Amino acid sequence: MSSPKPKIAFYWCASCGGCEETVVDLAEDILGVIEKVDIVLWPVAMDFKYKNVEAMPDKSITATLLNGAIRSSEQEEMARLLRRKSQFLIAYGSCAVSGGIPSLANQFTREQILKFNYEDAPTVVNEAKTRPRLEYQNNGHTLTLPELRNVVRALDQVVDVDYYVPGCPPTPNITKTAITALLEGKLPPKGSVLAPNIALCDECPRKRTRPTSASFMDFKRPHQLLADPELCFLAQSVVCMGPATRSGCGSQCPAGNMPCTGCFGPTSRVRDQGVKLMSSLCANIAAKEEDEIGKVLEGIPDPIGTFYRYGLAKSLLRRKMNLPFSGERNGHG
Amino acid sequence: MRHLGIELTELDDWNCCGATAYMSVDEQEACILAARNLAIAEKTGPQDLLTPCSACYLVLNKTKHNVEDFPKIREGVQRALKAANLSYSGKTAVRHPLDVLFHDVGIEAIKRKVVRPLKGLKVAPYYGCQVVRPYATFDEAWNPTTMDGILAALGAEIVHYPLKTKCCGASLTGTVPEAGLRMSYILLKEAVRRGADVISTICPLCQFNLDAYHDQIMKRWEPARIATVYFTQLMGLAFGLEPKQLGLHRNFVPMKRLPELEKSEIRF
Amino acid sequence: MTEKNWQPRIVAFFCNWCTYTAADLAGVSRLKYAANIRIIRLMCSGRVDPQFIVDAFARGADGVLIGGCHPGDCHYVEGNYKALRRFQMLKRMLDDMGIEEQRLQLEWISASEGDKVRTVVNDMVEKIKPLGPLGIPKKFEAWDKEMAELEEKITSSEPVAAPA
Amino acid sequence: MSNPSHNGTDEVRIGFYICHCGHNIGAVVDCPAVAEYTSKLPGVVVSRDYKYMCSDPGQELIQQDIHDHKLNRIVVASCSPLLHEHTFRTATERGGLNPFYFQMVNIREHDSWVHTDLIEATAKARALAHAAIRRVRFHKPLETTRVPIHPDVLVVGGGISGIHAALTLGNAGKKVFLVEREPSIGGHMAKFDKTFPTLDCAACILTPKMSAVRSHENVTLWTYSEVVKVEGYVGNYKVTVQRKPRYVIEDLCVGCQECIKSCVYKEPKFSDEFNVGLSKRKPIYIPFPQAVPQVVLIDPERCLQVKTGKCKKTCLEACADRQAIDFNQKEELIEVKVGTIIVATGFKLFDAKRIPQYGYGLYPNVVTSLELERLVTSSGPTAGDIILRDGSKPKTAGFILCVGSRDLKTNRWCSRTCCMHSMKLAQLFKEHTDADVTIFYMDIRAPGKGCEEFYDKSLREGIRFIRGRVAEVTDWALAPEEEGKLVIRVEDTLAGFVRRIPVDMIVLAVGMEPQVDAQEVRRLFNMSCGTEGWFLEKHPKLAPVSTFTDGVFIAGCCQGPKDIPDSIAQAGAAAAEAMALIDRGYIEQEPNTAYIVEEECSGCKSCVVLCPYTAISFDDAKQKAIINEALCKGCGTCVASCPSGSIKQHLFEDEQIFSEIEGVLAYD
Repeated sequence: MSSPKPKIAFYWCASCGGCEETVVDLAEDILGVIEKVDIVLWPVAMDFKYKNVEAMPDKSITATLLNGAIRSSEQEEMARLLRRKSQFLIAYGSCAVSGGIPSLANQFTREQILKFNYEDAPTVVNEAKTRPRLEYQNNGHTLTLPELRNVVRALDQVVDVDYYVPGCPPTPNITKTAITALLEGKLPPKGSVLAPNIALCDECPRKRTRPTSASFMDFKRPHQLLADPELCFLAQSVVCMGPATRSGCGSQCPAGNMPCTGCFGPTSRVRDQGVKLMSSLCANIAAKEEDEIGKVLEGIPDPIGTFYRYGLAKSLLRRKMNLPFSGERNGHG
Repeated sequence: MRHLGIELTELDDWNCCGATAYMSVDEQEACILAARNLAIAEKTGPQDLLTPCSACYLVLNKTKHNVEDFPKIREGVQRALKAANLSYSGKTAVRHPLDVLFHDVGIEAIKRKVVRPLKGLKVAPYYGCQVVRPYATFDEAWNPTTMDGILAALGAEIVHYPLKTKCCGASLTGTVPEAGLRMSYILLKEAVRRGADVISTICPLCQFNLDAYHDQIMKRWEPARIATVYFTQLMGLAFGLEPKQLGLHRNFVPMKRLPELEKSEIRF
Repeated sequence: MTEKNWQPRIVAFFCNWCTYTAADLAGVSRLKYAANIRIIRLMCSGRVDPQFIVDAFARGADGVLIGGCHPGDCHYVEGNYKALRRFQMLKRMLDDMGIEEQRLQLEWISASEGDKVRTVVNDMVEKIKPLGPLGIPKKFEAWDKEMAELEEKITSSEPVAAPA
Repeated sequence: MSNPSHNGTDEVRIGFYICHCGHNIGAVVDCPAVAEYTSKLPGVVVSRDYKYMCSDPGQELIQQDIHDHKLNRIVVASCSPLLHEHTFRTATERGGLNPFYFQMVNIREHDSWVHTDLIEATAKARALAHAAIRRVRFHKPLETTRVPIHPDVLVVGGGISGIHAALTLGNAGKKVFLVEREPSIGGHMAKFDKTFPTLDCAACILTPKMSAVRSHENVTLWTYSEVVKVEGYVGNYKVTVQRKPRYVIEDLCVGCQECIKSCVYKEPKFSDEFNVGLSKRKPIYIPFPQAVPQVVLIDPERCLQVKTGKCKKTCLEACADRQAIDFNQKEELIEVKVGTIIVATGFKLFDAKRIPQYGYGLYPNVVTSLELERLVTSSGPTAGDIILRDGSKPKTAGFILCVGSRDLKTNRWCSRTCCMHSMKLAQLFKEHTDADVTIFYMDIRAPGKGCEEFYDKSLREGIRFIRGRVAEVTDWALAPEEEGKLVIRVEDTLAGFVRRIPVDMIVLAVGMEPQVDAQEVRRLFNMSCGTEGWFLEKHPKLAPVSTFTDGVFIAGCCQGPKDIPDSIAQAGAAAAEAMALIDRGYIEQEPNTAYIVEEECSGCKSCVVLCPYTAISFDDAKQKAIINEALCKGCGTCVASCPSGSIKQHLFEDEQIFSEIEGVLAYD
């Protein structure tokens, strides 16, 4: 009797759906995957209910690939549930690994976010200033909505995570490698990031074009120049996160004439990707006088957005410090 | 001043600075009195406050420093000024004409204006005690030289005068004449002994003490005549202004006639 | 430590050649200064990885002080300029993250300026006191409390572990 | 977090020791309480407090514990690591461990000496100890590297200190380059007549040394030269020396001075620097009769030929077939390699004009002590006659002490030599003129050997001493006996009233100041200066001639005011320190170099430009950065900058520092 096929679950939390696309992007390879595994949960493609999952025995799912950041009570609950039901919980994609783009919201309060999205955003027409309510009574039924958390979290800030597959989104290639390793039981120690532990420059086609002796006279953003398609972005004064970011993506952005923005996260040797790249860039500024240095630094108008685009939740500081913290459940107004 | 292109505005409704005497009676009140002038100056405009009197110069500067350094005095001054609908932020600079003439106008500009060089006139430069001490703002406290520079530019001969920063007796002349007059006497005698024709002062009180009490002093001790003028009077002479315009006729002791100056038919 | 007798904790990164030596000199000269500072020795202010600073804040520092040689005097030629450039950027980033600028200070203190160690430390303590504790570890705890209720609910509803 | 240990199998076993340092630490830090606290920290096996850890029994305690308790990490909380790190590393090594399994905690200089509150100081000691205990866990065994040392020495400054250092080294067989800025060596001492307190003739004791250094086979003497660039590090300095043109070829000139006699200027016309302006010289001149080298030079600012190209060049004729004069001489740059450097650049005298009330520059008969020194010298401008500017002999003289010393408005320090120097000059003054001499002093400082006796002698010889800081010097006479004299106004603080003392001549005992360009020189050699501007020694007591830059030593007055015997002693000490390095043949370098883990480096090249020592290069074949550890000085700038954390630094590893941060912030 052949052993039963491993059970795999895919789930999404605060994400854009891009990670799901990657799974689809495995193209014909996905058929190979499907042959070898049973997909027991995949809300984007198949219909499952919470109850179905709850009914599964604990640890009955071999592995869950969860993408998206955790920013609502519902996502938190699902994360906990899937943790219980899975042998391996894998943070899949930048949002689950390190908070991703959604965690840039950690610079704002919940109230600021709700107010903007339901009232102030230029595309919103909402004269009654209606906001989603946590509870609503209708015909004797109580309808509830999940609560938006004050803090956007990476998956491992909510539950224990076994492995990390970074990327925004993770490339089909590293996804395949991760799933293969999983199926073949060739997994590295728990807690590992399933991407090469070396920075992107290692595989960047522009690597050889960076001079060893240049320092920065200024910084430019990609839209401020017609980028040379072959020259290292740093040699063109464009902030490129490549030196501080894991490789494994195949250098898709530099190949598409855009600098790396850091979605694969730092190497295991770095605790805070943002300040670490900042440290390297700033040390290499040519200016010596405070004013001149300040002028050069003006070329980076939004350092948090630049250096922590995919990882504010997992940065050492996690969130803006001086924001009022709403402990009330009715924070939804 | 107009001759050198400097615009002067008289302070509207100015009051006595209280002089140095009041400072030693009640520093707080004295500061309020002086600060009123500073406040009016500030209201008048962004210019510096010019004061030709060394005592005023000292008192106003001291007030400025006190207001800056001592919160208690600052509060008192601000409260009093507020009552008079005035305020003082510390912006107005207190300047002495010697400072302005030396540093703002400059020796070269002064030299260019000279039409009648004071050749052969031996001048003892006398600075007095209050302009350079304790706030040596624009000149050296022990050996000031700015007036020496201006007088030399006028063509005068500078007499080495080691008493240039000694006290003239100031208000002692009025209160304890024996002491005050003696102090003035020492100054006069030393200037004569060193061959000076005239003493040039930068303080009206010094000028007054040395000039007005001259005869009384000479009667008491020994006769020796020497005139004392305010330094701008000498500048005016060199610039070709008439002695009357310069008020030289109001001096008690007339300046010695000099052959070179006589030729130009100047009479004192 | 209660709120009442709270004292700021300042972590200092001093370069071996100038500032650390100056702190030694302050000691030899028996100058007295506030006991809030904890000095960590590095060879050069250029070795101060911004990660150290952020980590110090994240672990509960109320202030971080970097001490290096005066510009032009770096034992390693230009390490202090590198520190200055990183400092300027980090200050902006900390501001964006809601950490007051007084909490991070960079000072040039030469080996002979024992007295400057005293004034810098005392001044910094005085500047930070009115800001109150930064207390990031406590903030992390407080933030995570919003998960506690749900955690409780789930834990209590959790069935007896199914047989493997 | 990983839990490394020294051989990968054993658990971490830490021994912690806190030193009372007598009362130095013990009186402010509750040492037993700290030891009690640390004993509960993870990994700590032994935790003790002890009276003096640096004593032999203290060190033996560590060794014994390593043996008895199988310790593999040692932490000592005591004084500054700059003082005793080496001591305890050695003790650790003697106990059988790698010396770098040791970490030191500074609770004396950084704690007990700067705080008074027992509770606060003890809390701080706990935090610092905690940090070290966490840190030492991550220590790794390291080996010191040995760098060979170049045996040649550079001595900068040809005053008595530099001369003595050069001679000492030369006599020991070391090759020395002696560089002097002025055209002759000799420095200030060459200008002195006699030296206190023995009154032996300065020239008689200095000139033999000057000629000895000039003719020494191991000493290369470059006068009229300056060091313009210093590169490298201890053992391997590359120094560039600029030789200014003398317009006279040094090797050809024999010092006959015929050229001077035949100069188109028949009379000396220009102020003579050596005689501090008291005499005149010609455009072609020899600095002073005993100058070494005995070579003339041409003042390019004064010489008609150099300045205008229009001169009869009578000097050329006088030099005849020697042809030593070369108007086209250009400056020359010489590069030498040395292993050690002794800086002995001396001092500058205080400019007495900065105290206008003393009338220097105003009254001609107010002179400085150095000017008087030139007047009493038999080879000076007056052939030893002390005369007033009008040529007459002074009958009375006053010496004002502490001019530009012990004065908040000018210099706060005591220049140390002026009391003795002035007494010497006063004695000579009396000897030469039989004048009445009064010394105005604040305190007489005569601490050297034979100096107090010299003070006694001065008193016995009838020199009058008035205690008080002189208020002013004036020619304003108040009494007939003051007419034509200089009047010293002073508060006699022993008699308690203000006095006016008329004298003919006033001598200002001007103090010593750092050289005008001390800051530039300091930067050149990467030294530190104290706030006053004197070069800073590594330790005021234990390393008085060393600097914070290894291999650079200081001697003489550039370190602070001192007399000739002290200068010589320092010069000898500096020479000995240099020789100690040279004779060992190598320098043991702290193994704090940076290194790159090849498989971690992505080759982003961010680090290459950062290294001031060009220790980082890029391997084009491998496309990785590599560090030449021999060139690395261990600043760690590249480590802090490596964006992927692939550059690390021995002794200052990231984990070590993170754990220190964690430790100092650990809540009690």
